[in-house]
Amino acid sequence: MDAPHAAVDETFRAEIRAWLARGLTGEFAPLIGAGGPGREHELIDLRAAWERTLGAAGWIGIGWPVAAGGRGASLAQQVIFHEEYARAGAPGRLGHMGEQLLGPTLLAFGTAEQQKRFLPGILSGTELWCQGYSEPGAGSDLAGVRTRAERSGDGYVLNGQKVWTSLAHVADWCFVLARTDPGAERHHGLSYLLVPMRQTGVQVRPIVQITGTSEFNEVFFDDARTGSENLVGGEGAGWRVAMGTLGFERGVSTLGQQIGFERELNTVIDTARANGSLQDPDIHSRIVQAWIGLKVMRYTAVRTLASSADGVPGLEASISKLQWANWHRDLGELAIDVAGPEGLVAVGGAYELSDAQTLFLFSRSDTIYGGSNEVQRNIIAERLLGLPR
Amino acid sequence: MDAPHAAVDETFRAEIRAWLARGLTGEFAPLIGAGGPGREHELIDLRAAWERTLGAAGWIGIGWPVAAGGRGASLAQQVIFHEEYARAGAPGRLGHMGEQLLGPTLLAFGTAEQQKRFLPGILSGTELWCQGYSEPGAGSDLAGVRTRAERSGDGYVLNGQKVWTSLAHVADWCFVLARTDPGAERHHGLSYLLVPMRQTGVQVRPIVQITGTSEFNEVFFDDARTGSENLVGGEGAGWRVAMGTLGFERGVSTLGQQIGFERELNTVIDTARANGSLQDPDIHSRIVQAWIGLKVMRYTAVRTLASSADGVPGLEASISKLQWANWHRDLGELAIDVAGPEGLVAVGGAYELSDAQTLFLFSRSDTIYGGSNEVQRNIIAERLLGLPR
Amino acid sequence: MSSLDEQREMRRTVAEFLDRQADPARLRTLPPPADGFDGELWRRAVVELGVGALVVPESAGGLGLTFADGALVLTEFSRRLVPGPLLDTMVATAFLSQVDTPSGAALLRRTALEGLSFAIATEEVAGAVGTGRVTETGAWQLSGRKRSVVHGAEVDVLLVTARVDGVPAVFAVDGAAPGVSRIPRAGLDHTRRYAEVVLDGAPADLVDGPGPGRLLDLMWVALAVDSVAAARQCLEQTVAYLKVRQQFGRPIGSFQAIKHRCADMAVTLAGAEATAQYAVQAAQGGGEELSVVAPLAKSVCADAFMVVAAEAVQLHGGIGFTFEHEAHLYLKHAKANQQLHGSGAQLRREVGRLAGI
Amino acid sequence: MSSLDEQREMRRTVAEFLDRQADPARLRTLPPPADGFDGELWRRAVVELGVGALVVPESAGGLGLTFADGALVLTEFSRRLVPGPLLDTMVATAFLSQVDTPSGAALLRRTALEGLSFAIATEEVAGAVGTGRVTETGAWQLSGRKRSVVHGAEVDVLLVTARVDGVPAVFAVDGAAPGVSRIPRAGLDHTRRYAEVVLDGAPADLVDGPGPGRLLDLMWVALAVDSVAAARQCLEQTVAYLKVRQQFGRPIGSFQAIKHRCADMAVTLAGAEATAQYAVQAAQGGGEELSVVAPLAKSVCADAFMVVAAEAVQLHGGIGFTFEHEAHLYLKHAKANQQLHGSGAQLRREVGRLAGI
Repeated sequence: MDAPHAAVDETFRAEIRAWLARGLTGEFAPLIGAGGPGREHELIDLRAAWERTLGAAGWIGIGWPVAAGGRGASLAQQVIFHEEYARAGAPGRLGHMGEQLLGPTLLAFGTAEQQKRFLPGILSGTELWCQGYSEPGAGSDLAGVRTRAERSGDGYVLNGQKVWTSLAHVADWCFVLARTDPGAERHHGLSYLLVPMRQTGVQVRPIVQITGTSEFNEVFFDDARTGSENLVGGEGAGWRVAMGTLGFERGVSTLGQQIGFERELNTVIDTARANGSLQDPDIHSRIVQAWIGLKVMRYTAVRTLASSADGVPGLEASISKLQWANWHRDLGELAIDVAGPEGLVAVGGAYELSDAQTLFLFSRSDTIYGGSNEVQRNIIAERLLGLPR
Repeated sequence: MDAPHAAVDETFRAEIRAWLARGLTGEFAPLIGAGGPGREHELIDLRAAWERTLGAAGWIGIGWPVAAGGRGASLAQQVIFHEEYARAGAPGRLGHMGEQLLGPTLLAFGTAEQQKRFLPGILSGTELWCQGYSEPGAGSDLAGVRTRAERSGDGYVLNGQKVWTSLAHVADWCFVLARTDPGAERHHGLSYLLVPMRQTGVQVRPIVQITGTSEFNEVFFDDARTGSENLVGGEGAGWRVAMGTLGFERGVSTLGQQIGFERELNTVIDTARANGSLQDPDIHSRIVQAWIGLKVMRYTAVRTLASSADGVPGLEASISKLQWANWHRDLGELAIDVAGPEGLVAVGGAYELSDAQTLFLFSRSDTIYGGSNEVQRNIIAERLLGLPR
Repeated sequence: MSSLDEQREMRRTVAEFLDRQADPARLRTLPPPADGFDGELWRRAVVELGVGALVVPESAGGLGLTFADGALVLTEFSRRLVPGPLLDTMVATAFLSQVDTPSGAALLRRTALEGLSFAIATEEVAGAVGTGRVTETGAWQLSGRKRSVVHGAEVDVLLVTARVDGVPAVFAVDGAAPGVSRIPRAGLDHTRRYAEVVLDGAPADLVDGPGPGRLLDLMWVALAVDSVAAARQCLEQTVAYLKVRQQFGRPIGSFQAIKHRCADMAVTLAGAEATAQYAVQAAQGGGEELSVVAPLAKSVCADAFMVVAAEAVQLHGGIGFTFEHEAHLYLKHAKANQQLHGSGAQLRREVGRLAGI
Repeated sequence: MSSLDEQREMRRTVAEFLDRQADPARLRTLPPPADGFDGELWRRAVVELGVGALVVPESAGGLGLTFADGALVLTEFSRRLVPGPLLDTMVATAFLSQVDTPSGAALLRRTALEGLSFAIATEEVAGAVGTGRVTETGAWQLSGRKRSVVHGAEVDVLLVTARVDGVPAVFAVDGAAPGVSRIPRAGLDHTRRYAEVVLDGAPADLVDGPGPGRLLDLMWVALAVDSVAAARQCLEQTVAYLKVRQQFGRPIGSFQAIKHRCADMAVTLAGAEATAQYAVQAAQGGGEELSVVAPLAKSVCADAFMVVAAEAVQLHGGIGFTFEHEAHLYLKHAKANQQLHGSGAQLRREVGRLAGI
């Protein structure tokens, strides 16, 4: 009744599990539980080293074709990788933007030269990427992008501002949606450009968030430059390329994500048991509901994976996003309610927060970033149900 | 901590209480608990006689000016009347459309002749009214009215259809919103006409509703006629007149309505205690929530009454409508859940329903008729909060 | 009969049959007492399609479908709210297929041959009422009372949970046997009839095997399937209505508040459908996991159905409140699905208990 | 000081003072440790407006406002999330005004004269922790531990609930007395500081009268007032933002789904405001009804505030998630209001008990 796994998959599972158990020792031991949503500020240098170690061992891009440097791993094996990665408490990935978003985009829309230039850096964990989509004043409305990219000699000059850019301060490159045709509106006249981050025309400013820590950034392009060889999919094709990315993930990391959720829920249950709030019928009922909700997400992910051949990945992604964002936000509120009056007090002096407090606060971003609940509902209503605009 | 009542008001309370206690005996004894939402089909003839008895005793239009035939009763006394009426279990009023809606409309917009012609019939309980606003294809969108009224000789000829017309089958007259200027759109070109129901051009067809009973009707105007003296507020002023009616009630009947709600809730609690479901923490919690919700509605009504001088009655009515409609719908679901598997079975052979079943089903109309939840939310968002259209 | 092609073929055959025979308009105009139980349609479906014996093993003369394939057929009935004993009959025969008593085998053979129909009488979440005792001849007799038994007066055989020395067990009781009184009662739900069943020393066969717990598990899974099938139809019908129905000069479905509510329904239903599908696989697999998944699936799916059906009434506006329109049929069926064989709150507590919370 | 004109005048004076002194931008930029407790502002408000003695009787040198008029002043502080001890001080002095012990009267006089500030330390819903005992000299000493005491390290006097021979009672403890340890702790909520208070034979005055139940009732009503005042400000600010902020080429506030959510917030808040107002009247009246109305009001109003504050973060989108924007201050304050002095679920059960359900 698990995700369908053959015997060969179990061998694969044993391999990654053993590798992670060995790998997360010694210098990398502090990485267990580090990074990830709400903790992206943690142990950056060590996590960068970890990326290179992962890459050297061939654990990046395992689902990519062998010809592109991947292992051509099956969907089931990709799921297993994510499950085991989560189970081991391995750290939040600094390289996931490159591996999950840019790599597949280049495989689908990039030229042979672009693939040759950029895929090895992703696979080896030596070049890190960030995503330049959202802008102030546009929010979840990607078609409202105003960052301009103008032709200049053999390249482009970019001016504008991006926001909610995770890991911009550690990234070497950014894939940017910019307007190359200033006369065009909405999703016309956009282009998908790869822009080096380490140049004077690019400034990164961290955004201090509700938790008091920083994980998202503002990125300012002020006459930033990139070569014309870094245009993906042709000028004006930016919307098509960016939208194409949405369907790539196919939910392979979802079950892994849920293992992290389960760990968080178990912590909440343990706290409730320890402080007696589990005896409160209201808390008890909410905990059972959360447990059931996690199962429902699991069944949904299993079904999506089993049917991904004929499913519509973009729409399944919207359903999954709403499901987990709401579930996780509710878990955050449950965690702080279980903590009770004690949860009102910071752990340390300068706004050092407990896990429950961080969960409560950071999960508020889940329903906003990566396509807000409102945008996901629009997509489902219009594209899945076919309701008129 | 009750609604503010002076000593003189308590005398008034004693008077109406005593009168009702005497009145609801003998031939009128069967009326206790009859009529009202979900029960409008009950004991029509007896309730018509009751209206005349109420009228003869001067209990109709008590809040109207003395000059117009009322008692000029204060807001507090009107509240008391409704409270005592509800407490006594007196029957659902057949005359409330005339008393609560048409009467005040004529007092505000009617000519002296119209007042002289129609107010006495309302006050004596001898002429009953129904409301001709909603239409098929327009629903809660009053500005979408298509019923036409054309000038013809010294009057108007009406053609069109109304729906959700309570008590149309017993009413003598209908106040109708009709389009007198076929070229005008939306809320322009509408007129407010008083139309006699007892004519060949008017057909009433009961709508069988979710409960299997009928309380609402369709009304068909097929060359129905009325005199030009029955036009209220002038041709084309229909929207203004109809909207003006919205603010008339000022919530005086709200506290009385809540006494009925309290009775329903107490029945649910009694059932839950009797069948043991009160021990179920989920049911217990929902019952306490319902009890609290009723108190919140009570406090809201008390506040509205106390501040009605400077409040905006139409908006308070929208808030109150959403509050009680949702509360009552939830109570309906609570009632059927408390009843448990036994509640799945009809009381009698031919779809004879228990109180809990009727409450569950009929309360589904609360969020639809009289301005659906959706329309009320539009009103609050745009008129109270000032959000843009 | 488990390849994808065969599944699709069976499902299509059933759908075509129902499109011909069980047009919703026909079902809504059935006069009492035919409303709530369409005996004629059931007879035809048994004769023409063999639906009474969907999951009866081929060795006993049945179609030998897996539980999952049977659930696909049930889905076609459920989304049309066909009033009849398919759900209980499928649950009963799936249960009996796991029993290895002679009486169980005999019932299965008769089901394949004669088209027996069944009702499951449990009343309590995971318990049993009534008592069984062995007579001097060694035969079982049951005494007790079951309320709200779906189609209890119409079906041929009742599967009854009862206690023997305090231990719950499952018995088969012939509905026409002496000592069995079946008092028919109209349902709130027009797509089901109910009966109060009074057993007074009624002769009974012990058909235990996996036990009453498993019988309830199968019932819960079947109700989950029924719920999501009907909810899907209800949502699709509502969305179709919202696309054409105009208000304020635009299709209602173009109003964003309405769209977002539909999207929320779609998300809720997608989760419930995945849950029902997973539960069906668990029921077929028969592993330990079923005891958690079954009550979980029933509560999740029935609640999702209720949400969709209630929103359907609201979003249809006035017309959804009429007897003529079918929206109320879904609302009433959904409420019954929530109540039958244990409420959502009861089942969630059961899930919590099994999960060690 | 109870006519409508005087009320309005007082409220306007306070509003103007706060507009000058407690500009939200200033409050957000207070460096630690001034965040969470603006002592300077409090001192000025005491000196210039006498806010420490709002409800202290005129006979004791206070302003002699009714509880309802005091609540209007509190509203002005609350909607600006002014970080300071007004709420607890008002509750404490209202409570002490109902006590007729010499020590109570002395505290009231000192509050009017010296501007004493208070914190209420209860921790449990309707109970008390710690123990009191009488020393050989006839004086009271308290020992025990209170957690999450709001501004517990900053205020002058602690009103502490404690048990004497198992019976709960209220004591006043000088924060600077020997035997009192106050361990300051930063709050999740930036508009409050907290302390763990450890009493080890601390000298205390018994200030009982109406008892700890009444003290909690007053605290609950004050938290209800604080909640609706802050929620109203939060909703208004959000609506203002939605009117100007554009997305997809239109103001966000013109999207119907957003409008309907705002309308639902407005309805929820309207009910909560009426409830808080009713509770204030009940607190002033001092009748029996208060014991039900107070916990009811606290749970209803804190929950309404949380709904509004959470929606405000969501509807502001990304900016609402930043530290710079004030939306998170409301969210954290709302969560604290839900938790302090009893959770919503606990208070609702208390209401149910009192209502005989």
